[in-house]
Amino acid sequence: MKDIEWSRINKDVLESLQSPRPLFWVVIAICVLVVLVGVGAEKYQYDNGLGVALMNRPHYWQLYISNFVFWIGMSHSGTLLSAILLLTKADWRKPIYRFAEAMTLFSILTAALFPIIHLGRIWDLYWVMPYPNERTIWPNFRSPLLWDAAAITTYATSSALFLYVGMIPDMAICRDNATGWRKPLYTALSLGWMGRAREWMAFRKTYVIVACFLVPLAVSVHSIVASDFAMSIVPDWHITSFPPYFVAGALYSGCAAIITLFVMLRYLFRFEAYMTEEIMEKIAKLTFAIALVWNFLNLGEYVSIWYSNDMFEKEVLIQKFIGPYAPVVWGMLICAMIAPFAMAFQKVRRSMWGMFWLSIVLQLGMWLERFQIVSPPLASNHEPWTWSVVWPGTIQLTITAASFAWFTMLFLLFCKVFPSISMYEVKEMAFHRRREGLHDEVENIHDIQEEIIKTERGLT
Amino acid sequence: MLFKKNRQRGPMAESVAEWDMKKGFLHMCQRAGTPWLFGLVALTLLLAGAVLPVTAWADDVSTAQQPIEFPHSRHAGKYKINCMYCHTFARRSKVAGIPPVSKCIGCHLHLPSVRNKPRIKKLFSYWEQKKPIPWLKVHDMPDFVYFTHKRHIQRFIFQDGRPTQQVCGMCHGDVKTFSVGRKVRAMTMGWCLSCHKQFQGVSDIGHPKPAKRWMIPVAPTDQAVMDVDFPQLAVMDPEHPKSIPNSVIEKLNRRLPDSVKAKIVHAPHDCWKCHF
Amino acid sequence: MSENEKNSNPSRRTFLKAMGLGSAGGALVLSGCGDTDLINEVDLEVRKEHVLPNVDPQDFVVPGNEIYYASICQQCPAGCGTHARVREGRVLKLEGNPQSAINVGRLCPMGQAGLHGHYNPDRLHKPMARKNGKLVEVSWDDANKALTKHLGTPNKKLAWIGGVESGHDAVLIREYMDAIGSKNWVNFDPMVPEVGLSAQEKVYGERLPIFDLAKADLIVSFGADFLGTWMSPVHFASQYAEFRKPSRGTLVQIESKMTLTGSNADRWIAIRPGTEGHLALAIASLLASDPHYAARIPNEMSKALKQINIAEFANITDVPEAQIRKIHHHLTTRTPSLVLSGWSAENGEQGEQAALAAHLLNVMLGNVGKTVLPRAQMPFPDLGARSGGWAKLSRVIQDLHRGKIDTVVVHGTNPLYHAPAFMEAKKAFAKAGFRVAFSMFPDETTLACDLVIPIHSSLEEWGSSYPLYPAKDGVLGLRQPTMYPVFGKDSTKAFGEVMLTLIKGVNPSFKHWGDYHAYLIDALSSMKGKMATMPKPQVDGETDQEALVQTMLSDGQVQFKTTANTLRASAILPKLRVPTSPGGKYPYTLIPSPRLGLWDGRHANLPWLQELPDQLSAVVWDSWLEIHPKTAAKLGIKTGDKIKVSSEAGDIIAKSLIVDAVVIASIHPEAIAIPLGQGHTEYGRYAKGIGVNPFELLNPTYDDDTGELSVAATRIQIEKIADYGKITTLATGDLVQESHTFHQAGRKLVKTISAEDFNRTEKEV
Amino acid sequence: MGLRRMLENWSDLRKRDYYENEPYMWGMAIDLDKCTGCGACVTACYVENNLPVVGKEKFASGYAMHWMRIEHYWTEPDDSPEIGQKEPSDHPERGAHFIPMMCQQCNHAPCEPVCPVAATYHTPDGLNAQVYNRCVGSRYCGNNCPFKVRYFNFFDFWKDLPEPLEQQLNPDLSVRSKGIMEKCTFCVQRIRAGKDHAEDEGHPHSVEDGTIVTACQQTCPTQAIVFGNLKDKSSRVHQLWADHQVKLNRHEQDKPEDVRGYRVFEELNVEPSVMYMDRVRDTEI
Repeated sequence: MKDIEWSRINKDVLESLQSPRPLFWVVIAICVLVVLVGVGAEKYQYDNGLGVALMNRPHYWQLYISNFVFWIGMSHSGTLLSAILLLTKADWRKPIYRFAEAMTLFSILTAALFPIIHLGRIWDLYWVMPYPNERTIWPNFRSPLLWDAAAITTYATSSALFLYVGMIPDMAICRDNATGWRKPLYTALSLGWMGRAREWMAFRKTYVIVACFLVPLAVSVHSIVASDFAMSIVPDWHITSFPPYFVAGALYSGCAAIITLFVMLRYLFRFEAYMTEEIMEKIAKLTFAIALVWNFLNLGEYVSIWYSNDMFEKEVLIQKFIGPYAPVVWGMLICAMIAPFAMAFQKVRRSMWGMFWLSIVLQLGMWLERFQIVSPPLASNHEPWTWSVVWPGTIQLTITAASFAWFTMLFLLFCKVFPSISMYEVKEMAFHRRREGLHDEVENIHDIQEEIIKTERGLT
Repeated sequence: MLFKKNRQRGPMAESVAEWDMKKGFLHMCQRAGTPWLFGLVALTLLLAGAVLPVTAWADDVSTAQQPIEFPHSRHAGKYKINCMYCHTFARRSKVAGIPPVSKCIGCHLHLPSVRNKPRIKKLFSYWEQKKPIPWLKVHDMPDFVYFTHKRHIQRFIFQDGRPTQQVCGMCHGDVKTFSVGRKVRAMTMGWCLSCHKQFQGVSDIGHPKPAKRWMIPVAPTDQAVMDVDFPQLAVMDPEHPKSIPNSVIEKLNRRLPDSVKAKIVHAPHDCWKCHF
Repeated sequence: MSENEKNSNPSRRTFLKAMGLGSAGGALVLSGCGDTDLINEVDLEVRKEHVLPNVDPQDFVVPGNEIYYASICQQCPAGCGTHARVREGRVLKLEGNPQSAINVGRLCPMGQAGLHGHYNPDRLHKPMARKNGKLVEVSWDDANKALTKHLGTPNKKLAWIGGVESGHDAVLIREYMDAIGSKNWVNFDPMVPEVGLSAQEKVYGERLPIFDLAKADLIVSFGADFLGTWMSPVHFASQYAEFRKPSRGTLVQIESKMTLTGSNADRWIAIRPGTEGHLALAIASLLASDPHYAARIPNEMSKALKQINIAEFANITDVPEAQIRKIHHHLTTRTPSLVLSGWSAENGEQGEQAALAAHLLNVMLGNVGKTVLPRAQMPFPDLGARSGGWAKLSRVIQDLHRGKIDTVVVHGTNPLYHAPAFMEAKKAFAKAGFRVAFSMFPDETTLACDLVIPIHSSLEEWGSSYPLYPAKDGVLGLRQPTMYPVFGKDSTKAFGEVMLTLIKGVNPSFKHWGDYHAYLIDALSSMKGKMATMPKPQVDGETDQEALVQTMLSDGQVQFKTTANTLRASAILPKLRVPTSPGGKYPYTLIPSPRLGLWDGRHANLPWLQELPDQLSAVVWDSWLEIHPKTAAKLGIKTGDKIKVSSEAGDIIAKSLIVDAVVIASIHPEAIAIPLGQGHTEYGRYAKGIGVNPFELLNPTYDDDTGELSVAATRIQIEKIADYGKITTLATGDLVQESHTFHQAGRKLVKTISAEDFNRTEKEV
Repeated sequence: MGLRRMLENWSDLRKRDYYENEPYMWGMAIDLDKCTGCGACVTACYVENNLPVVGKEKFASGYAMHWMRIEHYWTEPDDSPEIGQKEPSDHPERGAHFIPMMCQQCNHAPCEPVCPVAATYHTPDGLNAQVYNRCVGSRYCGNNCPFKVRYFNFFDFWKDLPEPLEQQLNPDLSVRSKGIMEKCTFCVQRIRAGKDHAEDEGHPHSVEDGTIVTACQQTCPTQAIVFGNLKDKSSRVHQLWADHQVKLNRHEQDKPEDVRGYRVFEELNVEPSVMYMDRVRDTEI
């Protein structure tokens, strides 16, 4: 492999902030348009009531909630790639972790929209927050929805923090090269980073601490989202294995999203040199592994429902496969269960566009998975008199489409304003490659520290 | 690997490292546009504050024009007419009621001295047209609030034998000094609770009936538990109905017999008492 | 009944203060300074609210407190007593009057929905007159002028078409008709079982004997839907509750289309349409072979009965012979029993003969005097309910066709909606010189009139009424204004008021009554001597007269002294032909089925009842066609398919109905049922343009004996014209709908235990 | 409930019978043998509780707001067509199986713990409260209700109410606007009035049996519905529960098969406050 030229890194990445391919603008324009349509749909829904979204009794939850789960799920891969791989010190994460983290942040921001859109009385949203009031009324801490609210805000804050902390050295680089309106922005965000050794040491430590905090948090967040379902008594929601199943599903769809965005960025911002086939292969392998775990949990869920022999749950399971929602379930099984086996072949793993389309298929599968978690159990519930089938209406679909556009728009704008490849880490990677065989630099961190302390003392 | 060597670090080194972190961060802050950041945070908080609705006084009508400027000060103050003479429904109904026009006329027919005042002329014109007077509601509870005058009046005036103006004044202020009726209390839920939470010992059903005192906390028996130590608790000032601070309630509760305490613990707000 | 009285707990009465409203309420305008806000919102409202005090209220009017006024429900002729809950000058709810022997404090859905008629947005609130072919609103002065001009002179050619009319309304109409010298007062109500009444008169010498359901141990009902649509559903339902107590009575329902009563039967027997009489006759034949029962009928008759071949009759009726023998066996072992006949039996081709056959069973079983009881004599028969059916209506329509009538007055009935297409009622109606409607709603007939007088609802006016089927004889129900007229004082007028003015013009002896209220109170006071009890003054200074009025009004009824009667039963051998076998061009029998809710269509404008699902098919806001799964399979019809229905009479004038199918097993395979109630071409926003009216297709088949139209004897042809459409049911689910099986799917929602176990384990609570 | 008090009394709050010392526990008994399925209760509920009429299209789309519905089935629970018969019949020869279904006021209501703002909670007198003005419309409760008796205001139905129909609205309770969940309240406004009335009479802790009647009970032509205080040993509803051997605080009743009482979905341990009594059919005929 032709190695990355150290000297070109800054130039290439900073270049991406200025002149992406023209397609970039086309994509942005489409996104803005779709988002505006979505806002219109939401306005319409707000004015007329949720009935226009074509949910009904007993389908009180539908696409908004499955979208919510989908977006929360997507946010997991960023953390995984950057925090877990940071801790396990996988060097190949370095060119891609920045955009994966950005993806985390923006997907969680997208996800957070859905409970709000879904709410019957949006204007009373703040009641969900535990704020002290004269009435001494608190939200209901037993409700999984409240845990959700807490988990999401925590996760959003910490992943934003993680993203930001990891970006400080790059901000300094940008600051040094920026002109115009970008200059004060980068100056503020770089927090006066001078690249001194002492700063580096503090930075490293902070970064690792935040990463350590973030990994269990990420797992817990999706477990809590799973408990929205698992804590209910709706048959086929009330499943003990939902938390790990959701976490696996989250990582799975997240990885698929990373692949999609990987290819997209590589093309739009001309990152061919950084986002290489080797890295793609590694992500693909990772995705494949997670897909297998998810497959296992999915089948395990079916089996455990089957052997539990509970009348209600079994009925829903059977309905899933032969009932009105069967196309969704089978579609999910084909897209998310069978399709990933394509990644068993190296040829596929190394083909950029092949992986792009495959990742789209996987994501479609995972999106359908969320839908089939939410809807079929509501269709054939305990009470046979209320059995009914409802498909999401135009408003729901419009808002769903708008959420994808919203995410893409935010993400691309981020990549346009902030370096989507971590310059300093890529430099580090290039440095490591050159020093193959040597110990990791962290091994010597203490020596370096001592040295610095001595120097500082000498200075003062 | 990462923390391997840290374990062997000396105390000195540690403190320096800590200092390092702190200083490093502060240093970073200093160099950056810190005020800028703080400004951002402040702005967010401000926006959030603006979103939280302040609705308590939204229905205040004290500035609005009533069809007739009814002088409460004259009727209730100067002539000391009992509140319930006109608001006769208060003891029998949820609503206190505005007196029917016939009631006003009933007296004013016999008061020729004021017959030619503009207000009275207006009154008689309504009467002659057999039209109701379109008063503006001063104390307008939200529609979703169940409030009954009857229970309050029955309890405090007829059972406790308190003076009418004092009891009415608990919520309506010192009406005998008003020219035009106005709202003196916010009438928010928290305000209701400021009295009611002292009764929270037992729920709606085991509504405590402290025998002689108002505002005596949680005594499900007729024994007035607090009388000895806190004789002043029951004193009411119509303008400033006093609510007992939580600390006092706690202290009082500690003196309660266990059987009573057992009831105190299940005493939630029962929203359905007032909202359905 | 004792149980029912127990249930209506007396302590609850302390809550109620049923009282009379002296004169129409002083200035009880929507006000009362209580909750003046009509709509209690859930969000905080930021606006200023007015509070209007009463001007000069009654003493007992307390804003915020409710008052109950006694009244009589006018939704059907059963005449249940009601209490109207009034607060802040508006009626909020109707509840049963516990003092009424008919309903003992309960109401059916129609009674509950009475308020939607009262507050109906489509109510007429201005008189209307036809000008240049169009109905336009006119002032009351003009309307009164027109009224006096056309109705205020003697006129032999005037016809009065009313619904079931009773009480002082009926007295006034009679006086008026006498004064103008017309004999054309007809009543038309398609729901009154005229055929059955005629048969009962023949058998018992009493049009409407008392049927004591509670006392019976076994009820065999040939199509009598006494829980749903038969004369006095609430009364029979409370008797039914009594009947079902341990030891529990058994109900066998024999009909072609399951009614509400059928769905509650211990055994529901689907019978070939129009052969109910044959089944009754077969059972009679089996009874006749036992001398114990044969002794109750003449010898020749029992001989004739014995001739009947049970197997042949089993074939005719499509009920297995074993089943017939089983019913016979139970009728002989369980006494007292009761046999009833109703809608589908009496509306067949040989309606009266079928009813006679059913009542013959009562005679043979010795039920007369046990479960079929005599009525006591009411001292004022003129106050009784005047009813009539198709025979009278078709006579009037023929007279109209022939030009024998020049002025028509319509009050409380809607013949233009009900009359089948072949009668050409609209055309006949158009031939009349002048048409007047006293009406609350813009229904088909009203809008075809030249002068429309908007009348008060029963909750706004004074009045009295006598039930069609009195639970206790000699009880006259009273109505009083419970609130100020909804649309204001000068919008609608009380029917009695208008009539009184009209009569004053033709009969000067009425001149000394100022208004209808005075007339009514005076009339009632003059009957004092015949009242069962005379109330004593309760309050100091109250006169006897005041005490009487106050008691009458707070009771909502007056009990007169009655004289006891006896029934003399006579056995009549019904002459039943073998019905024509199905087949040919029109193979199915159409059963237009009434239902508790929309009734015969008069309640189609009440949204609450439109939204009340049909008890069996669960359809709302629509018409449907019930078809047995076997027939449906033969024709390839599924639930929701669009079906074209045609009949011989319909084909002549190229009229057919298009309606959605509901495949349901609760119907005989040779019968097709279409519910009554929809298919209005007028009648306000809630009724207009929804569903179909099955009456339109009826053939001109009349009962030989009574001349009544045989409503359930029309043969039809059905044809599928389009696939599955959406049909609105209570169970919204497609899953339920596609199969339309209504399975419990393994859940224990409703389980059944045997009556044997029930009688063993239950005791009276 | 105040957070502090909740934390302080955590163990008490977690007790199975949280309100054992309260004098009231409202319950119902419905005799399915007496129920004729006529629907009077449904209409009475519409009248009493300001339920909106939604019209044909919205009814078809599942937006109907009937707090009470009469379900009917043609089969026995085990899908046999009728009692004591296994082979299918051409007709439902034993009539229909009617069951009025409304909020069962579960004592372990699955809807209660999931509400994020505690708009639904258990009142001390054993009702499953729904506080309209607190509801934010997350609809979680509706999903978690096994009876599916919670109804959501998908539209501002009352805005479609033409004049003068709004004059009929009951001023004792609110008219719900869009975005609010609602359900049967056992006519809480009547319970409230009854309690106030008892207080006026001077016996605040005991409402006399039969003073409070729900709208459905009041109108039922066959008196199949009995409502009352289960804690009052002399009340009719208590007697019915006792006679039919249905006890609270269990998810399986230990009683002979032929005793008619049962609670729907009891096995889910939701503790409904409504007891149904089996329908009866004479098997001899």
